[in-house]
Amino acid sequence: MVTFRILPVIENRVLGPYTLLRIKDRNMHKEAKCGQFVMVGFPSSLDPFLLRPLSFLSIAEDSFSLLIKKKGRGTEKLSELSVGDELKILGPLGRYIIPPKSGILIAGGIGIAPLYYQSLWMSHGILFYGAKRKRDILFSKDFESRGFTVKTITEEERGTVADLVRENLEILEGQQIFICGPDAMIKALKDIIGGYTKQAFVYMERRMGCGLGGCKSCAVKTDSGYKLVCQDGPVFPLKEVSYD
Amino acid sequence: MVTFRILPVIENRVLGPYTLLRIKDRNMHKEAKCGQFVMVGFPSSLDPFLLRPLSFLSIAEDSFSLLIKKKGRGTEKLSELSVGDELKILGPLGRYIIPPKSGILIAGGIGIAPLYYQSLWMSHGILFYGAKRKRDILFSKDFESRGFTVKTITEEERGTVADLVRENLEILEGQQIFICGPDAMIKALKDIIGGYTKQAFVYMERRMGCGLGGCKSCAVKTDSGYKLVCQDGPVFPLKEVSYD
Amino acid sequence: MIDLSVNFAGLKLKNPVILASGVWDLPYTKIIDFKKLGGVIYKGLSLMPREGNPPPRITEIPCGVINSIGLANKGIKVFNREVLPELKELGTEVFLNIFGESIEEFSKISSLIRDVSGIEVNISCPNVEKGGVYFGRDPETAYQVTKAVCENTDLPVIVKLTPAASDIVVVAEACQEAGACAITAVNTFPGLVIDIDSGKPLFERVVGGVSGPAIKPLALYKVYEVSSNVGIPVIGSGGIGNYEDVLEYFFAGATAIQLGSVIFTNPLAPIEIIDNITKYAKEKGYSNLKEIRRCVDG
Amino acid sequence: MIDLSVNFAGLKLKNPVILASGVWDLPYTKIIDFKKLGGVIYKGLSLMPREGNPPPRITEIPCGVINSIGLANKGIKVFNREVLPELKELGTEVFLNIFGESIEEFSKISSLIRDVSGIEVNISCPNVEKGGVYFGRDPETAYQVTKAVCENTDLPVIVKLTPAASDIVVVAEACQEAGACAITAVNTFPGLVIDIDSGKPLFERVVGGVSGPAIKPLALYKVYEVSSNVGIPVIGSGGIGNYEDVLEYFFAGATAIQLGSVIFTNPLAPIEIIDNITKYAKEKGYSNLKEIRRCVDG
Ligand SMILES: Cc1cc2nc3c(=O)[nH]c(=O)nc-3n(C[C@H](O)[C@H](O)[C@H](O)COP(=O)(O)OP(=O)(O)OC[C@H]3O[C@@H](n4cnc5c(N)ncnc54)[C@H](O)[C@@H]3O)c2cc1C
Ligand SMILES: Cc1cc2nc3c(=O)[nH]c(=O)nc-3n(C[C@H](O)[C@H](O)[C@H](O)COP(=O)(O)OP(=O)(O)OC[C@H]3O[C@@H](n4cnc5c(N)ncnc54)[C@H](O)[C@@H]3O)c2cc1C
Ligand SMILES: Cc1cc2nc3c(=O)[nH]c(=O)nc-3n(C[C@H](O)[C@H](O)[C@H](O)COP(=O)(O)O)c2cc1C
Ligand SMILES: Cc1cc2nc3c(=O)[nH]c(=O)nc-3n(C[C@H](O)[C@H](O)[C@H](O)COP(=O)(O)O)c2cc1C
Ligand code: FES
Ligand code: FES
Repeated sequence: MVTFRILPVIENRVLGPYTLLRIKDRNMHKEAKCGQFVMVGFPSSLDPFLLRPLSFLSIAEDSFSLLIKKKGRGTEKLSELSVGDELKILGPLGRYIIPPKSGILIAGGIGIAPLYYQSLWMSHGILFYGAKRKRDILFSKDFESRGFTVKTITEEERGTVADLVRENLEILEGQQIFICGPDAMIKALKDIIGGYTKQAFVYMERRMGCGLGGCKSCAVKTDSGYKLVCQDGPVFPLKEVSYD
Repeated sequence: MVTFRILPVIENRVLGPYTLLRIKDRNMHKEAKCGQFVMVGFPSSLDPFLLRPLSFLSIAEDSFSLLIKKKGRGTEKLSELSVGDELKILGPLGRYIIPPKSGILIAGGIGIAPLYYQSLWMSHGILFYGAKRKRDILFSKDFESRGFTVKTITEEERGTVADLVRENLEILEGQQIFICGPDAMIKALKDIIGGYTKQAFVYMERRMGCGLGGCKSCAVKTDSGYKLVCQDGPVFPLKEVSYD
Repeated sequence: MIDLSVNFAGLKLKNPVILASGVWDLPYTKIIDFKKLGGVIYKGLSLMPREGNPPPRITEIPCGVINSIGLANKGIKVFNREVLPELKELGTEVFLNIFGESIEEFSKISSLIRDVSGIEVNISCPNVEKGGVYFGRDPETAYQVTKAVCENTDLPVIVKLTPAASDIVVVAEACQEAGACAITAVNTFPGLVIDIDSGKPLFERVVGGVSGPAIKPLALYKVYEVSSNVGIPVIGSGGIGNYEDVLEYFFAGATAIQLGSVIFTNPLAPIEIIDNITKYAKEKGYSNLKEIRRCVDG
Repeated sequence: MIDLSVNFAGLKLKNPVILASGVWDLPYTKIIDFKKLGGVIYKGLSLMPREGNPPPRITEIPCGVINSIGLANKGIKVFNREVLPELKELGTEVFLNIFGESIEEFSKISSLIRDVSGIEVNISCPNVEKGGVYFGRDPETAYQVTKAVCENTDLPVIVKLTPAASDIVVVAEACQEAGACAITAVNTFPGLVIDIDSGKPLFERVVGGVSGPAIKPLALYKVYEVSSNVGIPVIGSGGIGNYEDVLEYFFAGATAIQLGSVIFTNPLAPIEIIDNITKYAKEKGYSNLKEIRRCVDG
């Protein structure tokens, strides 16, 4: 079941470089599964026009949370919402995945959002986590308190998450791996962890029209032709995703 | 001097069938004169696109007030604003008039807004005031406390403001008359008070683009060709306005 | 009871609200009750499968979207096998939007279509190298394509026109002469978006198709032009977002309407619009669409 | 110092930001510092005074406006006497937008123009019975009008084109051949708004001209088409609202740009845009517009 509703914001909190929005809703926790996302928009104005795809960060009985990085107009407006403001919410969307009990999560920047959500479905694992600056690293304690080993790296200090993974390649062996981050990072990781790709999965991002498999706009090139992020994904086997 | 600024709403109050919005501003009271108006719009969205013309209701040192009737999308959104929300404000606009010390005001419905503002520049007078329902009549006590005789009529009870004026024609003699209300009311009054029209003036409304005499969209047909509400008005001699 | 039904092309739709081609697919059954719709038009189908254009394929513009999908589809044969059976279960009239790069392709694909209510001929897509707008800009080619389709099917044939034609009325007349029983006006407007970071067009094919509220007054004018000059019914398409927009299209001469991009921003719009037309008719004391329309004619 | 100047038509503008014809008039000196502008184009002038169309003349549409002003103006003679002296004091380049219902009228009005930087020939207004788009749709008439103007003036002649032409490139080429030294692309798009209460078109003349952000991708595509195919400079017009839009127009090939409807929603936009282009250039380390443009060419 997918629903489209107007729901109120009940919390807007700055979290490092991002904004955490909590939205009141008693249904999402019954419907949403690991790997899914929602599309979010502004009621009563035609501009901005499209809904924005955003991963779940977490879901409680009375609400769900999103973690938002300011990128353009839509995310900027989202960051400025006040408690009581309303949003259009379409979801849950995307194909759910069955999370492994344990595994490896590799996050770059805002890529932490869906992986944090996924981690809530897991019992333990290892998180490789890269960001621009030290103060951008979020949730480390939280992950650790839930049985995750957290390995971080920042560009201002040392390098990218790809560097971090390269240094720790042996840890990956035999594990299921989940990646979320910018395209460049995914490409780099695809090269580095080639040998482990059977078990590796990636959360993909594409510009979306409908979020429901209708418009065919969220195409990702794979070895077997174009697939749709909103219908076949957002999680894809890393080895399928083609970067030529 | 005309300014264009982003200013915050500091009060939103329901007043009969209308909304009173108070906007924080320390300059308007120095700039605005009798008969003028502002144009009001929403920052950070291209929809609704145009600014909306609205008369002053009153101006204080730290703020000015608007009285808004819900008509379409723009006025609906204005009515829903919260304290702290911001508006684009362009003004003061229009040609100011020199208010008479005393005179006759004839208001229909929301037409009370600019006439209330004008009355603040006068020392006494008579107000003919028509509305749909009894509870739509605003400010009666206020006008009376400031030396105005108030004569009201409502459609649910007895008739229109034109009927009221017809019954009191003799009062109009030798007085300056200011009218604001829907087009049909103006037309009716033009017929009724033909003999007094040398002294009668009317606040006109037209759809506006710019508010600054640039786009030529707010044309009012007069005996000497089209004139512009935002530049030659909003107040016109009643006898000039042509309804053929 | 308010009767919203409309007749055209020998068909009776339960109401004038049709989902446009290319914006929906079967997963929408998860959110829309298709039985309530007047009809649906499936995504442009070609004879052979088409991959479509490389991403990005869509982006937002002020009050609308621009797309460069490139008619990605599985081809008519796979469609007949895999999708058609499910479409037949939707409980609404199903039309197929078809696309060809040559007149021959249009003939062939038409002869393979069965078990649907009608065909919408797409000679108006701006996102392909051949066919598409190139056919729909030229009255002579529009005539030939329409004729080829009509000769290969007994189904009602609707032709979907591009606003990029120099004179859309002439193209519509050509289609009528060739046997079309209705015109859809209009498909997307050609447009361009540039990525200012790279200084290059956002889409690999440069041009994209603009849709949504931004084009409403432009598309409405095309509907007015066609319906004032051409005898066959016009199905309006372009920027419709609510029942007021639908009324504008009726008064401009449209017999039925299509909803496209609006479902991106409100997937429930089709149902809300049907409900609101009913409510409007009730409030005004009309009992059917003819009476709504008459308020202009009379 | 960042040098924003642009050369075209033998002129040097201090920056590429020009106020478009028909949206501003002298009262704007109360709010805009005209000395900062690259140029201004005055409201369409005809030989004889024109009353313009009956109200309503404008209304809002999604992300834009539609107008049916009908070229209300006092005629060139009154203009020369009453308005021109004030325009000359503005401290910016002044262009006159001219309109005629016949080629002869264009000749006559051209010969009466003096003391300005150039002429913009309006063969693209949708809001009149004769002339306007009817001239701009047809390459042959566009040629003749342009030639007539060029023969009657020594001033630089810019021709402003309509997006309603079937092939805008062909019209632009005709204007170039006839002596135009620049093209403005584009004027408003023909559109329709219906008043659903009456069921009738809102404007007495039915059609209106659509402008504002809604048309930006459509107009940008026209600019791209013209500038990729025609040798003379193109001045971009259509939906520009901020400096990012201006960059899109540069990268699509525009030499300068015009601001129209944006001043309705933000009268300070012209100044803000000039400031923001300067800021952008600074941040990117560019010292003039050529370097900004080069980021695409190179
Ligand atoms: C499945 C999925 C999950 C996502 N989860 C998150 C999340 O949890 N937190 C978060 O901050 N971001 C997330 N994103 C990215 C987020 O959707 C974009 O940053 C956002 O759409 C940008 O909108 P904007 O208006 O700020 O940017 P603009 O550039 O102004 O947007 C213009 C248009 O492009 C689209 N667009 C631009 N960038 C992207 C992008 N990277 N991905 C998809 N669409 C884009 C917008 O949706 C909009 O339609 C996710 C994307 C996808 C596809
Ligand atoms: C000089 C002047 C002073 C005014 N003062 C007041 C006032 O104090 N209080 C008040 O409630 N109203 C006032 N009005 C009317 C007010 O401007 C309109 O009701 C308002 O613009 C409607 O906007 P909307 O978005 O609700 O309606 P919509 O119909 O959705 O608006 C569509 C477009 O039409 C324009 N429009 C629609 N109706 C009118 C109208 N009657 N006059 C001008 N433009 C219109 C809108 O501005 C907008 O551009 C005044 C009008 C003028 C010209
Ligand atoms: C993403 C997308 C895909 C489309 N695909 C098709 C198509 O395959 N065939 C077609 O005839 N029209 C297609 N269209 C055009 C729509 O059917 C519709 O005519 C157009 O979008 C205008 O209507 P709207 O403004 O309501 O969206 C597509 C439009 C969009 C936005
Ligand atoms: C109210 C109005 C009046 C206009 N008058 C003229 C005119 O007299 N001559 C002309 O060539 N263009 C005229 N235009 C067109 C504009 O100059 C401009 O080309 C068009 O609006 C597109 O730009 P924009 O989207 O920035 O507004 C007018 C536009 C508007 C909105
Ligand atoms: S967003 Fe429409 S198909 Fe994926
Ligand atoms: S609103 Fe533009 S001239 Fe009056």
